[in-house]
Amino acid sequence: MAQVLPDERELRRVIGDGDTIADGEVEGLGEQELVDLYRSMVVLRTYDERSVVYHRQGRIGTYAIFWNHEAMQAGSVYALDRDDWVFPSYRESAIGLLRGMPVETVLSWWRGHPSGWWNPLDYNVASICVPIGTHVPHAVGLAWGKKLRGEKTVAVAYFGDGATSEGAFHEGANFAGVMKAPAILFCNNNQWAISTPVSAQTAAETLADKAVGYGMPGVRVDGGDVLAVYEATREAVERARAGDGPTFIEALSYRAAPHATADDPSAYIDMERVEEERQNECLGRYARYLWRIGVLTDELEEQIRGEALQAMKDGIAAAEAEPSADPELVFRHAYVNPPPSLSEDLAELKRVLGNE
Amino acid sequence: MAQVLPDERELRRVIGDGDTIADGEVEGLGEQELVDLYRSMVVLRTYDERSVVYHRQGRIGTYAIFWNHEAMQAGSVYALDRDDWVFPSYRESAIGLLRGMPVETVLSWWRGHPSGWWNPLDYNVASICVPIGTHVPHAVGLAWGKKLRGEKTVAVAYFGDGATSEGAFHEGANFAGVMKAPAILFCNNNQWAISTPVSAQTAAETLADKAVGYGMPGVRVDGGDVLAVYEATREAVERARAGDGPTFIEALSYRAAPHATADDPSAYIDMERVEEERQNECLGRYARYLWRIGVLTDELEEQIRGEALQAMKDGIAAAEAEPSADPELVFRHAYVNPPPSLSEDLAELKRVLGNE
Amino acid sequence: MSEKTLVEAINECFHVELERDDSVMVMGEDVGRAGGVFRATAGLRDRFGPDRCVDTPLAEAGILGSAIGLCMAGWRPVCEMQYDAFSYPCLDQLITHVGRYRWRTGGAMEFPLTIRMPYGGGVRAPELHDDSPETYYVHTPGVKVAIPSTPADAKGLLAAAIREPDPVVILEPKLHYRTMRGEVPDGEHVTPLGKARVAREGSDVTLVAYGSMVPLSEQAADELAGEASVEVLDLRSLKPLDEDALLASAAKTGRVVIVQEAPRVAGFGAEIAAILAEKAILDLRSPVLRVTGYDVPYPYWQIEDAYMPSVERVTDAVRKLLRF
Amino acid sequence: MSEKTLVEAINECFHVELERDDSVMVMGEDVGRAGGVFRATAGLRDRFGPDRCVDTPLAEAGILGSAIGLCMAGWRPVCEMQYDAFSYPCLDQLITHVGRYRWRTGGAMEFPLTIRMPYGGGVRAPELHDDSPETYYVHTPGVKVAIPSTPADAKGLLAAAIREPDPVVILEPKLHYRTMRGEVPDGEHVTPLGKARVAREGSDVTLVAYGSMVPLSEQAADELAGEASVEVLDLRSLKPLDEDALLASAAKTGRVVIVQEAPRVAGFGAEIAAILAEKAILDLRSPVLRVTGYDVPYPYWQIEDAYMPSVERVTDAVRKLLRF
Ligand SMILES: Cc1ncc(C[n+]2csc(CCOP(=O)(O)OP(=O)(O)O)c2C)c(N)n1
Ligand SMILES: Cc1ncc(C[n+]2csc(CCOP(=O)(O)OP(=O)(O)O)c2C)c(N)n1
Ligand SMILES: [Mg+2]
Ligand SMILES: [Mg+2]
Repeated sequence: MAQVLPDERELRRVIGDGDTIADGEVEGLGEQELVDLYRSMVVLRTYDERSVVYHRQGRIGTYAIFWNHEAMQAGSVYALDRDDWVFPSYRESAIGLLRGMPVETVLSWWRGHPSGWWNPLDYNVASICVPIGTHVPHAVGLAWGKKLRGEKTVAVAYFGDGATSEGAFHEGANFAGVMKAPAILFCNNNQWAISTPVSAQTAAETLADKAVGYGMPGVRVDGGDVLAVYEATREAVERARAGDGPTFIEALSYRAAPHATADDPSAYIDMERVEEERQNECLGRYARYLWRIGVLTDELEEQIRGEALQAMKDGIAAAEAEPSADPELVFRHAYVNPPPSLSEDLAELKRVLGNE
Repeated sequence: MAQVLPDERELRRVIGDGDTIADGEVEGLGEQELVDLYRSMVVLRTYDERSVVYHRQGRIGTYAIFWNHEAMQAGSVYALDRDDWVFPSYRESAIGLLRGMPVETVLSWWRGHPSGWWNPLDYNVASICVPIGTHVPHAVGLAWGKKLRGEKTVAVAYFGDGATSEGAFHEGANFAGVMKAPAILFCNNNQWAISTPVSAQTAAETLADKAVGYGMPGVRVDGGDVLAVYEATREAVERARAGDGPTFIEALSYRAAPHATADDPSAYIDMERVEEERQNECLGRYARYLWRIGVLTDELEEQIRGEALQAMKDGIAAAEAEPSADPELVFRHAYVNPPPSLSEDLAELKRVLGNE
Repeated sequence: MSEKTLVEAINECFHVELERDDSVMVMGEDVGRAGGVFRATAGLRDRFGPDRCVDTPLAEAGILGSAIGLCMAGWRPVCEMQYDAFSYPCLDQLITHVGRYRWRTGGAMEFPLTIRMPYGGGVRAPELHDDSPETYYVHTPGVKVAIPSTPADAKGLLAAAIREPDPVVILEPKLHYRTMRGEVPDGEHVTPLGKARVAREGSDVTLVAYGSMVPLSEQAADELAGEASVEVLDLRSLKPLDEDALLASAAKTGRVVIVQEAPRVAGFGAEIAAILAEKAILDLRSPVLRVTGYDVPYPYWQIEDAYMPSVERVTDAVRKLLRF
Repeated sequence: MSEKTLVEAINECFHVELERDDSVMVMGEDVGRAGGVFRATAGLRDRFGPDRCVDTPLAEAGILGSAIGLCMAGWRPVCEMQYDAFSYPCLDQLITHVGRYRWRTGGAMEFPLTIRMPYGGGVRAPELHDDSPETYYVHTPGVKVAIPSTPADAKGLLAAAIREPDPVVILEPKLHYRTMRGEVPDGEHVTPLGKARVAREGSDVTLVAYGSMVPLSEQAADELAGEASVEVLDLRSLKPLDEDALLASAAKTGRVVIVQEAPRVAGFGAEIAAILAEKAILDLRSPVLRVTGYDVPYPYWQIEDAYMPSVERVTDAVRKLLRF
């Protein structure tokens, strides 16, 4: 009888603790690649921290913080080819930055400005998915459709621990298994769905256990270890490209910040635990690793951080310089061929607003 | 690390084949109980076979045949207390007969007559669920709700292999795990969802594997072996009543008849395989077992079959003797307090029909 | 031209469109091996292979959700929902994604998907095989809706939907799948969305209908022959709606009865009445009446006739208007 | 009486009703530990325990589906959907079961469940936090719908829903959760379903509205002071609907503008217009107009004001009627 357990129930780790746990390494990642990965994480971290500030300053709207999720996002995207597709949730709102999307695009999204809507084909990054879990079947359909066309594209859907409770997740995962879709179901298990702990979300021992029911491998990885995330994703990509179908990756992490700017977690989370997690956050862990293996220097660190910060400054300036959106856009883009009533409505609105 | 595999991936069996596989027995089942079980199966088999005839005679409408599913239904219900709840799908339409529901009620349901609608509280048998998988959360909710009230009631939801693909199944199963609901998810895996084989339904190796993802035991049982079904269900009931939560039971069987009277399976099923399965159908298997252990006699067999047949004759006569339904019933029962517009509609219809 | 049943016309449309455009694919429960429970997709799997006529798992949200991804990969999926009431699990994907994804990309991507399903009652079926869910679809932004009433339109509207760059929902009157026969153009045949059809000309009263309510309305018109000259307007497409045809007919007759199988409250017929109340108030010589299903679950079939709009109820409504 | 915000009134209602009837329970995402993302359920978990104020898994169909089972076990569950657009996954359970189960038992069982959710736009939120989905609910047989526009009604209608033996959906105008304050009766307070409220008396034109469109309509009425005497009718309950109040107001003014935030096509406002076109045609001195959202996804928030019915659009419609 074949093994149906998730591939690994223990968490994969590469990065040590500088003390009792030894550092590992990932084959194929040279110094250049290690620095690239670091840069990706800094870009994301900088985006996130600045966004919280911009929100406080009233320059962007409600914002879903992804502090301490950078390793999961950067590590996994780094394992993809440029042709591979990324399906983000709101928690991965800035993941497009890793594909060359301008900072102002993402900021504009959070500013409720139409220039925040991008063409997914430009980056192979799907639109941000707000309703939980509902994009899992999209990613699976894309992967399946590409496979039907004989292309080698892989699609990754990102979602949280809470998302695994939704029917849409289930239906998408099951389709992926049946269609042997080259898809990766990447679960950011940050252990909270707003105020609901993962223990109230499912009775499964691990989220990776769910993979068994879809006939796909389930992998568990330390979501704070960017190298482990990279490696696990790369293996999943290889499997997918070899025609061996989908993989479920559970990246275990901890939400060490509020759910979003509007949220006050002190009502439901033990803030001491949060503080502990903050001490062990993923960027610092990776930086210390790079220091230990002699890849990072003060100079390099400063340069990378400086560039990221500058990009944010330019980005917010560009976003704020966007001309205010044309209200007529309300009527655009819903249809290729709009029903006549919609044109009438537009004409009527223009008349009322005296713009006609 | 705890074992997360379904309890058993091999099929449980009790009944032998009279040849190389030895007969087993189930503790606690004496001769009387064994005959009771046999009677239950005969009642169901007779109901089913007569219904197909009645359908051909135009006396009932489209009918979902459950030939060769009797062991799963009778075996599992026999493991329940009268207070426990049963949530049937259309495939278990006659399961209420095992709880004293009159034959004519079930026949009336298939005749599209309002006297086929019953009060679930009379039998602790929920209404027949037509939309696939959607009753799983109902059963779970009932079990959870009874538990909250301090009652010891168990609820069983019956559904097919196809149902495991639906989001509603998933959400219900996950709730069951989280709430530790005293529920049993009983999957009749007859290996077909109309024309779709289970291999096109899921990539999971077994359906019981799905239990892992909900943190509940998954059990596999030979669905053609009424004693194995009884035993597995009884264990699940004991677990539930002990406060240990839900169980997923996969009963493996084969749909050895068309999906429903309107269906022609020869278009998609290998009819030789069906013939093989028909040779090994569940009632015959149990009867041969009872003969081997000396419980069944020609006389008893004839008596039980005769009674079941008579009940059907009386049932169809009673169903056909029902006065034709009052069209006013269209307006009844949707609301406790109907909106005024509905009373207007009724008055209007009566006026048009000249009944006022 | 050849005579076909409504469901044969649909099947022929599939054969033509899958042959014509190899990005068209069909997916749903039992559409492949079995050729659909009504045989609407018969022969497609054998002819075009199991990748272009796909038996999916039993999961309507999964079907529609993955169809969105298929569109992104360049396919034009046609999703079958096995019955009207079994389409409800896909509503979430429809409302939150199908109708919004193009908009969300700033108009950069197209989602040329079609959802089709048998709809409506009168077929002596168990519960939940009889719904008329068009209102849920029409009310959803970004989604178009068409409902044929003849075999020719069943073929033509489906072809239009498949070729349309916007998502389209097609409801097919299952009551007439096999009982209605009609002349159907051979080969490629497209009935444009947004054009109503005057099924019968008349000058005293207009019956506005779609789908299976069209032949019923024609029967009512027959019944009223001698009493009143009844026009029957077959909307064919609910969105885009042919308002011109609606208003022209109302202007001509001044009396309108809307016939709709779905429950009345907030059903699509209300939209028709509302358009008339806004744009035809001076043309109307009498109230606008609706003959509809009721605000109750579709009933057990022994009494379903009491629920369904009937010739009697329609003629009664027309006579009311004539007497007004 | 004490002054409360709209969401405080809801919270108070919960405290009163859970105290009053120990079969009432609250369930949903984040309703317990966090007290709801808008704090509508604050304090309930501490006071009544985690079994009567339940943080559920993130699964709307699971919430509503298990609530059906809870009803069968004797509970009166109040299900929160966290936002309007996140209620769509529960539509299947709503349409196929919540609205039909009692009927299916021949009237033997009751399903006294309440579904409540914040609805509507204007709050500068990301996509899908702004929908007005009432039409999907009102069109569904077996389900009642109420939408409060004041803190007092928010408390009273929720209490009515909780006590009602039929399933009720309550949409709460989230725009006014914290910005609208009003006098709210202390202790038990029930606003009966099916009774509209004349929010403002007038004689020239009637504005028919509900939820957040009521204060907007009142503003429009202010704006028109001197020009026209405007009546504002707050429907409060969409099903059962207070037709008498609607027809009485239409008879008095002869001019009606319906104000609805949801997309116009086949929205609930059409039902109001259709009722008028049927039953008030001789009273109407002018067309019935609808000022509504559009047939497009609710827009990104920087331009949401162009989508939302505005005082300008309402006054423009009123002036059109006055000129007619
Ligand atoms: C279908 C749906 N229901 C509810 C919500 C409201 N909501 C937004 S985030 C969230 C929690 C999500 O938790 P999880 O899946 O763990 O992702 P995380 O936010 O932790 O990354 C909820 C309930 C939603 N967006 N979509
Ligand atoms: C939600 C839903 N989708 C589709 C259908 C149509 N349908 C009826 S039976 C069936 C197959 C069910 O297969 P399975 O779950 O294996 O149960 P079985 O009939 O084999 O007992 C389908 C697709 C339905 N009843 N409900
Ligand atoms: Mg989470
Ligand atoms: Mg089956």
